[in-house]
Amino acid sequence: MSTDLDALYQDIILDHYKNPHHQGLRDPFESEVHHVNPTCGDEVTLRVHLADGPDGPVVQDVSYDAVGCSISQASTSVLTDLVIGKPVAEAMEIHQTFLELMQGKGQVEPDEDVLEDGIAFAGVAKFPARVKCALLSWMAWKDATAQAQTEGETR
Amino acid sequence: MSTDLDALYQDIILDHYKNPHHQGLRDPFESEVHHVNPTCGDEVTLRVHLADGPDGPVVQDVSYDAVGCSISQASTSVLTDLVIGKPVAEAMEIHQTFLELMQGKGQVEPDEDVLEDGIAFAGVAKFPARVKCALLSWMAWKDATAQAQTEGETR
Amino acid sequence: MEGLLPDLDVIRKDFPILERTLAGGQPLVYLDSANTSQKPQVVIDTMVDHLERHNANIARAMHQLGAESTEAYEAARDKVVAFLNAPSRNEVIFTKNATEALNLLARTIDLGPGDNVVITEMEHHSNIVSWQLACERSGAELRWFGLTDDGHLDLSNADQLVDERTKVVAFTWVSNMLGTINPVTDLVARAAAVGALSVIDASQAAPQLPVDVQAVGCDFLVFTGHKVTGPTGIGVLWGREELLNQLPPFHGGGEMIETVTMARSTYAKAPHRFEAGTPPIVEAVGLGAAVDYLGHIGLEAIHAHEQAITAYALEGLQSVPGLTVLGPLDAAQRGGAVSFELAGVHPHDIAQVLDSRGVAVRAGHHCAKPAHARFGVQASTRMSSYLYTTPAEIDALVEALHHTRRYFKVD
Amino acid sequence: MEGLLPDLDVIRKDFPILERTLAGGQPLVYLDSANTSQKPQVVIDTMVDHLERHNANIARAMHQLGAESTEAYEAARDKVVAFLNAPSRNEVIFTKNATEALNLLARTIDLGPGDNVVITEMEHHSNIVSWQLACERSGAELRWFGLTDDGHLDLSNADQLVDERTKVVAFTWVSNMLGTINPVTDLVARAAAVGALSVIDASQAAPQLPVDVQAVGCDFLVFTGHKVTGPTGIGVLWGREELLNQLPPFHGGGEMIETVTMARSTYAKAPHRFEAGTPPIVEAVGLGAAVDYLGHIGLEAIHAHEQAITAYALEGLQSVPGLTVLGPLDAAQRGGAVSFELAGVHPHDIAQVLDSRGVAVRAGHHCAKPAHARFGVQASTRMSSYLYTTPAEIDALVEALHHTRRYFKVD
Ligand SMILES: Cc1ncc(COP(=O)(O)O)c(C=O)c1O
Ligand SMILES: Cc1ncc(COP(=O)(O)O)c(C=O)c1O
Repeated sequence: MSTDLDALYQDIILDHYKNPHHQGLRDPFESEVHHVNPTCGDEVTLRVHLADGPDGPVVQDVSYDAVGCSISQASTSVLTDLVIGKPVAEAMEIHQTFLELMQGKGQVEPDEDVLEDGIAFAGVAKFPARVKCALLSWMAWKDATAQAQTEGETR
Repeated sequence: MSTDLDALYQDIILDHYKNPHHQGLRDPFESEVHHVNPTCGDEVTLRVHLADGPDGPVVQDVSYDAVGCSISQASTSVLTDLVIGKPVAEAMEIHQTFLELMQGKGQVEPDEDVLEDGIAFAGVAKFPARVKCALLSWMAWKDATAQAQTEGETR
Repeated sequence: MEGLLPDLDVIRKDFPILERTLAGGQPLVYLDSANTSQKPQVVIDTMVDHLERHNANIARAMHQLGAESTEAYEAARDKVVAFLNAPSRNEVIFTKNATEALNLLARTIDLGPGDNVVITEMEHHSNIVSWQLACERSGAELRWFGLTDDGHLDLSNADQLVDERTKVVAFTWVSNMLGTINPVTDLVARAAAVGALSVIDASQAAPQLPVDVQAVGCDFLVFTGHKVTGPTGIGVLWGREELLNQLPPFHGGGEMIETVTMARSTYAKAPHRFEAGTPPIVEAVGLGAAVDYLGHIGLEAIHAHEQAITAYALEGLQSVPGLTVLGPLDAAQRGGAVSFELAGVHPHDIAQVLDSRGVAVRAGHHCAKPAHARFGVQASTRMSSYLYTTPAEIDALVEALHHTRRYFKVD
Repeated sequence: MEGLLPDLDVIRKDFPILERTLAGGQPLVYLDSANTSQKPQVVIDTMVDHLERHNANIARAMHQLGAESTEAYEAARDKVVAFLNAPSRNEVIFTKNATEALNLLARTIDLGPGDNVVITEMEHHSNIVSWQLACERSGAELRWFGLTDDGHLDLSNADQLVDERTKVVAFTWVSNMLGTINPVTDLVARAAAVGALSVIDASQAAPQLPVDVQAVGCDFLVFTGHKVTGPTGIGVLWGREELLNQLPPFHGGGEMIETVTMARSTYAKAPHRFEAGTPPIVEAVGLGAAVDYLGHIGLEAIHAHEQAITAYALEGLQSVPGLTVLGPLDAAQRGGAVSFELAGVHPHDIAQVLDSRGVAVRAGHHCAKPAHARFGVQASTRMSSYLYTTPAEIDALVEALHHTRRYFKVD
């Protein structure tokens, strides 16, 4: 059993959990969302700040305030590492890659070039009950980014 | 099986079914009720006419219009035979005796002195689904009589 | 006989109850499947396996049993999604039965004075009283399609009935009393043309016809588990996802929420929005096994079987003097429930004599009082077949009806 | 250990799932019974026998199978009547679960602007959201008893909360999160004093305490089948007969009617008035076997067992550094569900590590978000015992919690 458990709780995850990156809510931001995992009560408030880049909008900042388990906390931290500074289009592709990994029931080989520390979540995909934890902030980020972009368009 | 069936459909019952006594709705009457068996749709409209007797009210007439199976039709016919002309108090006792027979699951020995043709219903008590059929008009009669009596009192 | 299921003997072996004998050693001739169907061993075994090995509450539980139970429950949803050819798994909601599914809609679709709801005179009480109560609460008007003498919907005044103030058109696909198969796509189109929601009661259709919600194009459709060889305690509401998410919540409780404070709550999206409390878990799992079982045999094949048996039954019944069939006389236009009258014998008495010979039919109004009233009938006798019914059972019924006439000396 | 059920080994043999092993060959240590209880063989066998030999629809069917099925269903009602010591069999209504029973009341009890409904901060979402929705629909005000720091109801402002405009006082007998046993007779008396209806949620009480509705004197009481060793898909609403018959119908459909025409319908009396459609038949039959099973062991004996195990668990849990129990610390004042926090480890992560050792507990808000919020807690871990729980299982839990701390390097 412990092997399985160790597959879930990889050191990378526990490190992010103990020392989350980019934590806290910061200004400026174009959109803020609040997402909840109804089953367990985990919550995240997440802000997105976009900026104009040469090839379209860029993720300038993602800031957050979150309560939840090690998986959801670590996943939020990894998310910010992966998307901050990237063009929105590229960040959305990373999002898609992470989503596919999580929904792959442990059958998908993670791509370290794209997901970096995110590959540590490969083990989570084998625990259906925890997939929601890992995806909470990723879904919040997608939602917030979409809002920030419509915001941008209507301006 | 036929023995059981014959216990249910005794000749007395089939005779009353083919030639029901006291059928039709008549004047005068103090109360009229309409009872339904919700499961099967059998219906009875029943009128009660009471008169004053030396020892309290007497059942002067019971008239009815009914649709239903052989058991419910025959039971209505037998009811009228048994209660018309009797003091209400005595008729209520007959009602009680019939009720006990019906609810006795076939274990109650019917009293011919009290129930006359009604003893033919002893076999019905073994068919739980049919007990409701046999009791439909008896319940209607009790209800109507109670109404006729309060009617009498408030006059 | 053409159309019968090829492996009828093998299929019958799947249903343990068909081996039962009744009082007096009579074998069971079960012709009451429109009331409730019998259950194949695989449905029973699947439920037992769940209870003995995987039982746990779902969604909320983090442990292995919880994961197994959740997976079994959600897999059952996927099986129903496939059974209905639904475009999304979020559109299948597990209810207690068809009645609850219809009442859910009648309680949550917004109605007001001036609006109207159109039903038909051949509905089951569940698709009548639910809307009567909704109209009483809201002040909306209840309207209905009448019936023709041969047991079809009378569509002659359809354009007056379904008008621009119509909010809902709710109708049965197959009548549980007359057997009539209704022109559902036509009715759906009429509803859509005026912007009304279409609600199909597929309680009698789902057991015996291929049901494809995308092909039919309706907005909502319900059916009930116990008539498709599944257990009691489970039914299905299917609805278009965007419509479901526009409806207000039905019951408040566990699993239908997003967040709860004492002052106010927010709600999950469909399907969870409408599955408050601990759902019928083992029942959903049983239903999943049931629709798999039907799918394995094939709904087209079951339909052909039902039509062959119904044609044979219509023929046999009409050989009984004084017997009148209610509803269409052409098996191709109807489902496998045949209600009839027998001159001189009340349906209760017919059913009783039949029962003494092991033949189980239904007698009464079959929860369709208005349809009976339309034909001036207080009660009727109904035989209904299913995928396990044999021509020999129809013969037994017909013979028992002849016997009934003799028993009551009708000639 | 004093109070344990004498034949615990024999009782455990009644529950087939307790012999299961989980991933890695770990034996199951099931400590999630407040979520759902496991099922004894006799309940499963009774259901199988019904499905394999007696399955038919009830009430409406005239044939032998129909009579057998009806008898089994109504006998189950009688068993529940005895279980609750109800004065009349007309007072027991079968629902889908406790949630439906509470929503039935919230939908049918007449409320209006100016009226108020009083609940408590420790309710399960089913007894909160149902009344929130009722108040939103009707314009009535929702009020609630707060909680003291040690997890009891704060009754200090009871006279202001429950006033002459109070229509309903609804509260749980035993909290599913804090374990608190509430002073139900006192609360019932407060409701009665102002002419309000009392509604008791006995979902957590019925499994482990003798429930006597006449002794408690309440107006309505609900519980759910799957927590009293019965199946899912079945719950119970008990109410005083005269009150039930004053309530308007809930769902419209088969079996709840007296007569139906297209224009209007009249309704049956309780219990049928509230049992529209084909009820959960085999589920009721299973529940009947379950309450018989509990009655056979004896609710007093089960209660003593739960208290002994809970006392032992409270002691063991408090030996774990950094562990804080939520709710009363005295086992005599509480039921067998113990929620706790462990400093430095999130409940999900605790449950996950426990699960890897076969120990099944619940992690989250247990459908009691407001009670968690009251104690400033996002989520907690809950262990809950039942009549089959052994002290050795509590030892396994405590040892697994020590292991969890080591695994997450909390020191
Ligand atoms: C106190 C309490 N009330 C109500 C419920 C709801 O029961 P169900 O989900 O079976 O409707 C539960 C269990 O989840 C409970 O613990
Ligand atoms: C056409 C039709 N609609 C609805 C129902 C109601 O189904 P249930 O009683 O399972 O809710 C039935 C069966 O009784 C039916 O035949």
